[in-house]
Amino acid sequence: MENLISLWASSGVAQIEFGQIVMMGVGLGLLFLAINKGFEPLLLVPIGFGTVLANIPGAGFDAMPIYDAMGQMESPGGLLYYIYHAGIETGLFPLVIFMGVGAMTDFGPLLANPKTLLLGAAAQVGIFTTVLGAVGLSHFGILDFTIQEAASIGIIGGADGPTAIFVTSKLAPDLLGAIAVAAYSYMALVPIIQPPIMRALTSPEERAIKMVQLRSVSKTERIVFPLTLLMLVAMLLPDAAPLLGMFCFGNLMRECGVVNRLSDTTQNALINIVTIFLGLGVGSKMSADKFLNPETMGILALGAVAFCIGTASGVLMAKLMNVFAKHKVNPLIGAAGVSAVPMAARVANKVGLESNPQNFLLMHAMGPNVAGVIGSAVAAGVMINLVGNM
Amino acid sequence: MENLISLWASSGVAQIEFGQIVMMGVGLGLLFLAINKGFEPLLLVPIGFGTVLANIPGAGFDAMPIYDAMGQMESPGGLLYYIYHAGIETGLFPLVIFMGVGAMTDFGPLLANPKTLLLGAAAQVGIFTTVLGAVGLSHFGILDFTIQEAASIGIIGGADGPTAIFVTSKLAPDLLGAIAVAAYSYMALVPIIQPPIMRALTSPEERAIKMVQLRSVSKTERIVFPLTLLMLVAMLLPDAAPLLGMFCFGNLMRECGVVNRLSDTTQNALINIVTIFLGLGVGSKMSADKFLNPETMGILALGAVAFCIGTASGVLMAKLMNVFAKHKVNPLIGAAGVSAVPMAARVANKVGLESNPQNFLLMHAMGPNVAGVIGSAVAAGVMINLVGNM
Amino acid sequence: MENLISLWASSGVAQIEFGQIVMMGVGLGLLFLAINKGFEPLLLVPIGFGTVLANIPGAGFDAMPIYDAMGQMESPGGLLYYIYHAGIETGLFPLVIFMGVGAMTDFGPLLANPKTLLLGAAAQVGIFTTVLGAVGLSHFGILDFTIQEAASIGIIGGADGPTAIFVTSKLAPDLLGAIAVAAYSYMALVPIIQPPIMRALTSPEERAIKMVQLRSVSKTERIVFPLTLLMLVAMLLPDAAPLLGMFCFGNLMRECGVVNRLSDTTQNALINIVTIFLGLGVGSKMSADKFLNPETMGILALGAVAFCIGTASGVLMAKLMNVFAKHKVNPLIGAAGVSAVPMAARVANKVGLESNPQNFLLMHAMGPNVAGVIGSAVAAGVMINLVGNM
Amino acid sequence: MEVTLIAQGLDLMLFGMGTVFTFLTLLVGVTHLMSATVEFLSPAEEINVKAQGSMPPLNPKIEPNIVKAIQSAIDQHRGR
Amino acid sequence: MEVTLIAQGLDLMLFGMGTVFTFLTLLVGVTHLMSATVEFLSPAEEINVKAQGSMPPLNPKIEPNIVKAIQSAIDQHRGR
Amino acid sequence: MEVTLIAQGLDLMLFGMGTVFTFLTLLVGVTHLMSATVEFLSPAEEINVKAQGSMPPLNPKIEPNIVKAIQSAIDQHRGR
Ligand code: NA
Ligand code: NA
Ligand code: NA
Repeated sequence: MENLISLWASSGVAQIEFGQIVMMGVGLGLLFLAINKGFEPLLLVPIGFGTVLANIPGAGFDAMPIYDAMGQMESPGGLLYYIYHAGIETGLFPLVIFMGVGAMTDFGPLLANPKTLLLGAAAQVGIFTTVLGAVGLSHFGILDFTIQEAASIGIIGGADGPTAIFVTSKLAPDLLGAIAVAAYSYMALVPIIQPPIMRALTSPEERAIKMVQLRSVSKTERIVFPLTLLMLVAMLLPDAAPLLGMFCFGNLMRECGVVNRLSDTTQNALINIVTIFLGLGVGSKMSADKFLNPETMGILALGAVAFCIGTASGVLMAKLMNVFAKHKVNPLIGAAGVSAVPMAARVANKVGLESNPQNFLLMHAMGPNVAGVIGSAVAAGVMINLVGNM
Repeated sequence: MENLISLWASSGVAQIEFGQIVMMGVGLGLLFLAINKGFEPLLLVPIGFGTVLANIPGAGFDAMPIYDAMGQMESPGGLLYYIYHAGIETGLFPLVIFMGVGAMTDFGPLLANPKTLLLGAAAQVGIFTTVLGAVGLSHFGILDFTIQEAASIGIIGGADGPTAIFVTSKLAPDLLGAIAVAAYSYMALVPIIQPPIMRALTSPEERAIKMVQLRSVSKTERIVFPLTLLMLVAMLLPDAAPLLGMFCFGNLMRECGVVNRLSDTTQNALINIVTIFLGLGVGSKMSADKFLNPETMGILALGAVAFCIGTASGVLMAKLMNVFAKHKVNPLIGAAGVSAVPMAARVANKVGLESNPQNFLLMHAMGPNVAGVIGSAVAAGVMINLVGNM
Repeated sequence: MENLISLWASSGVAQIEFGQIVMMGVGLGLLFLAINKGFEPLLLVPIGFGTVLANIPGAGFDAMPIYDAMGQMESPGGLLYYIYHAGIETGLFPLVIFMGVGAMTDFGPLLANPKTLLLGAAAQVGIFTTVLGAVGLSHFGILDFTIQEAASIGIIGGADGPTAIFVTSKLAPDLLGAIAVAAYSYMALVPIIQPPIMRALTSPEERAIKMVQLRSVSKTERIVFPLTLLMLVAMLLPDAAPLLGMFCFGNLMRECGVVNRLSDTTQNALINIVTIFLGLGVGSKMSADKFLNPETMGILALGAVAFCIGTASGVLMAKLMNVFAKHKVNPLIGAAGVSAVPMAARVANKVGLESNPQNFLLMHAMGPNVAGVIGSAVAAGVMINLVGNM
Repeated sequence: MEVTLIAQGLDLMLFGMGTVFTFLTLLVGVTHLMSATVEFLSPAEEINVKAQGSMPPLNPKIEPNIVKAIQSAIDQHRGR
Repeated sequence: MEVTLIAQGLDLMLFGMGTVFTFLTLLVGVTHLMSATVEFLSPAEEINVKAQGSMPPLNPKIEPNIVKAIQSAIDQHRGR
Repeated sequence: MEVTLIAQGLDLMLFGMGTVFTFLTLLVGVTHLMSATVEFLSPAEEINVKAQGSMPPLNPKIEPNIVKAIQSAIDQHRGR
């Protein structure tokens, strides 16, 4: 009888709270979006599943290990506890992912046309405007964000998952779930969010601009570039060095041609393993008390705004560049500056084809696209530096 | 001279104890079974080698790290120490293995014929009967087992290595070596243990029963099933959620079709890496004082009994189902309910072909086979829940 | 304004010290050697990049994590901090690498001609002579090495990266950067260092000696050999058991034929992942205060001497063996006894072809080549044993 | 104490098997319900994977035409 | 306090965007310089990778069963 | 103290090389014994791996031109 009571008392039905039911629904919703709608499934499948797991009452996925006075383990921690503390709290997982992303990145188009770096810079306006929006909401008492939280929310506009997770795990870990979900969701929504903004800010003639063909880029340039970027970061903004350092390391392994087996593993087994655990670990922060509050709604709204402003800034910057430049830039590729690689570049290409069926912008848009990754990492470095002193 | 003495004093010959010699022999014996006889080599090769390593006198594979008063490391721990404490004591390795097994599991046959789940349930009778046997031996003073140890021994009958390791590392870590070895050895012995029992409990006519062809299973069903199973576990038996949660996660990655690169890595690099270290870590618990005692003999004997009873229960359950069912079930597939995937299903197929050379039972037996995995994980959850309160 | 000052104060330009600039140059130099000259790129690319990262002022790659009084993390450690402490200080990474090397090693040529093991033994003279050289320099007050440091320096002559890292991380962790760099650099320089020594110590007739064709080696011998070697190590020199145990484990997985999926992962994903992190972690020890001192010059010089003496000893040992042996050995293959697999064997083959274009020594040189790995690991075990008691 | 041990074993047996059977019986029903719901919601879904015909995924088969294509590619390459 | 928050946000905006633009503008210059230097030092280098023609490398993997097929084909081919 | 250091170095040399030679000489004997035993116990074992003929397995990668050939074969096969 006692046993029946124990079984019943520890069952999910007896323990579950309303918030957990809702969060399980959120987790299943993320899985639906990932599987049925194709929203960034590589991250949202693990995050969604992790959300469900973390909200199973009594399963202890997020439990801390318990040690006795002698330091002997009495009961082990939960899987998500270990993943979060070993990989996310320490920043290791986002950095390894960034190494893998570096190993998958082709800087060729950027090197062929370096001024597209400015488009990647402009798109970061979205980040900082959103920070302003967040502190504004806080100022007017609508929501309650600290400057650390506002900075983390802003970084959603960087459209770069690992960067957002890295910054948030440093500045505002309690918001990690909401911010990661917002970041990946909006990255998936790029094909819906961006085109109207792009069309609104450009004339049909501008959208039809045909760009000069990109020059060839030598192997040496490709090898020297990540080292050059690393040196610039080291000299000017060391707070961005963890992210950009690992990014450049991955890229150097890719391009140097002498460590292909390391590069292959980085792009496959290693990044896949870490992606699974990163996603599950982010899910572990999706508990009801951290997610089901007005701030999350604010984060989702601000994140959308950040994306829109970033897109607009990129397009407008391209138009500004055209005022001075000899070789005109198609302003649509400015929208790719938010990163969301390679989705945003594909969107630019698609919208471009609507105005001029012979105009292939994909490779031209890859320049600002990877520039956006650099820009966001730089913005992340500034945030970590300045907010740490505030 | 002093140096010669030091070299001699630290040599294996000078330090070795009789128990270590015997355990090295046990390790070599496991390697022989794995390599020459094909006994579950993926686990028994690492376990056997780990056993040898752990029993090398003075090699320190199992040594604890030593820290000074400042927390600075004075001497590092041994390889097996780190593997055991990071991966097995925490439960992480069995859970990751279960994720990989989930990613390799095809629930199609089970979904086409869900009532075979009951065969997987029946086969768990072996587990609980064995618990009774273990406490009986303890009651009559023949051997000495606590209820925690009895529960861990019973789980051998689940024929599921990671489940056995997960439960034992929680309830009776000192028995881990013996129980893991028994579990994998008997899983390897399935083709020898099961057929006589199957033949004894069935008539030739029953063995020749031809089952109706399995219906097709849609992709949506395959995607929704792991989520359904997870929800049921979450609501009813959260103590089984770690194992079944990771199992369902692996299976969802496999079936959802949008994260194939994650699924591939889970089924290959990740599960292989963890298998190597899990095996070595289990080997680290194969020390003479923990293995060379009458209890180990009892564990081996009880494990064999558990297997036999589980097999018999599955077959009998199938015969019971035929009393009521419209579509008869070939009772041989009941034996596959012990899990030991896919060996037990193949045995059912082979014994079936003896009676009717046109009767292919393999796919029909895959249903109870994977049901047995679920059943054992449920049994593990109950054990952890109830024994934790005893 | 305050913010500008913060940004400036934390910039690399404002913080960088001269030593860091030099060390970044060293890191870039290693990358140049690895990428342009093909110097052991699998290790020197990560080490070189790690050196640059570790010397970025203010980036905190090597920062310790900070915990508050409650044990809660206040700020996470740097990437290289975690890598070094988890993988190198514990000895785990070199051991996993050794497992992978074992899985890549073919003992066939050694088994066909076991007396070549003596060539692998002779080449270790380089190790111990170098230890003498290091203590000599210390004795005469030219440089300042402890016996632990001298032993670690000697092991460079083993021409075996993971062995050198394993020994140094135990005996003299402060020298890890210099010793690892020296070991891998000289391994890369084998084609330049060895041939003149080989030619100087042999006559054209000796270099033209044609060896009898190697006998076939059965699968059983290949399986039993790693276990035999392990047993010998266990009985005689347990201090060498961590290195040789993992080496034999990897080789057994390779040869036993029943765990091919584990062997494949060990040779690919696993060793690649660990190689990346091992290299970065070694780089983290390349700080100016640990590298830019006269001792590093001494280490580089002594390492070169160690290589030369090891090469010469191997060749002379082969000549000595020819005095007694029925089947003459081509003394060139003695040079392969330093290990540096498979470079040294290829060098022996190449120099041999110069004297006799029909004489293919490659397979004959593979025997002493892998014997050199065993010999160095044995030497490492002796060092750890004896120096630990000094 | 020892009587308690036997009692604990019996308790485990009773509640353990009870839970296992309850859970898996429920799962049978829930699975039927799930399949029916899926069928109801998307009746026209293409059913491309026949359970009967497919081997268990433990020995993934390679399509023979792919092997042929590759073989011929290698032959061509070597023949060049 | 709340005024400070706004002020902090404005500061972040100002110095943040300032840094981003400064950094990336510098990077434009440095990249041009880098390319020119590389071109100057090794003008005759073969340019084998055309940026225009290559797809972004985000799906670089061949399906694993194809890889297996190839591996086995190669093994067969080598006569092993 | 410094005399001790030299003495320690000499000790290492002596006992180190002694152990290395002893160990590897023993290993020569043990290996011969092992091979003889294996031969004695299973004389008829098929010897399918000739040491002379096989390349050392340290460059297990496939040659890049073969990979390219295969890649193009697969592309063709897929009809891309
Ligand atoms: Na961005
Ligand atoms: Na089972
Ligand atoms: Na060596």
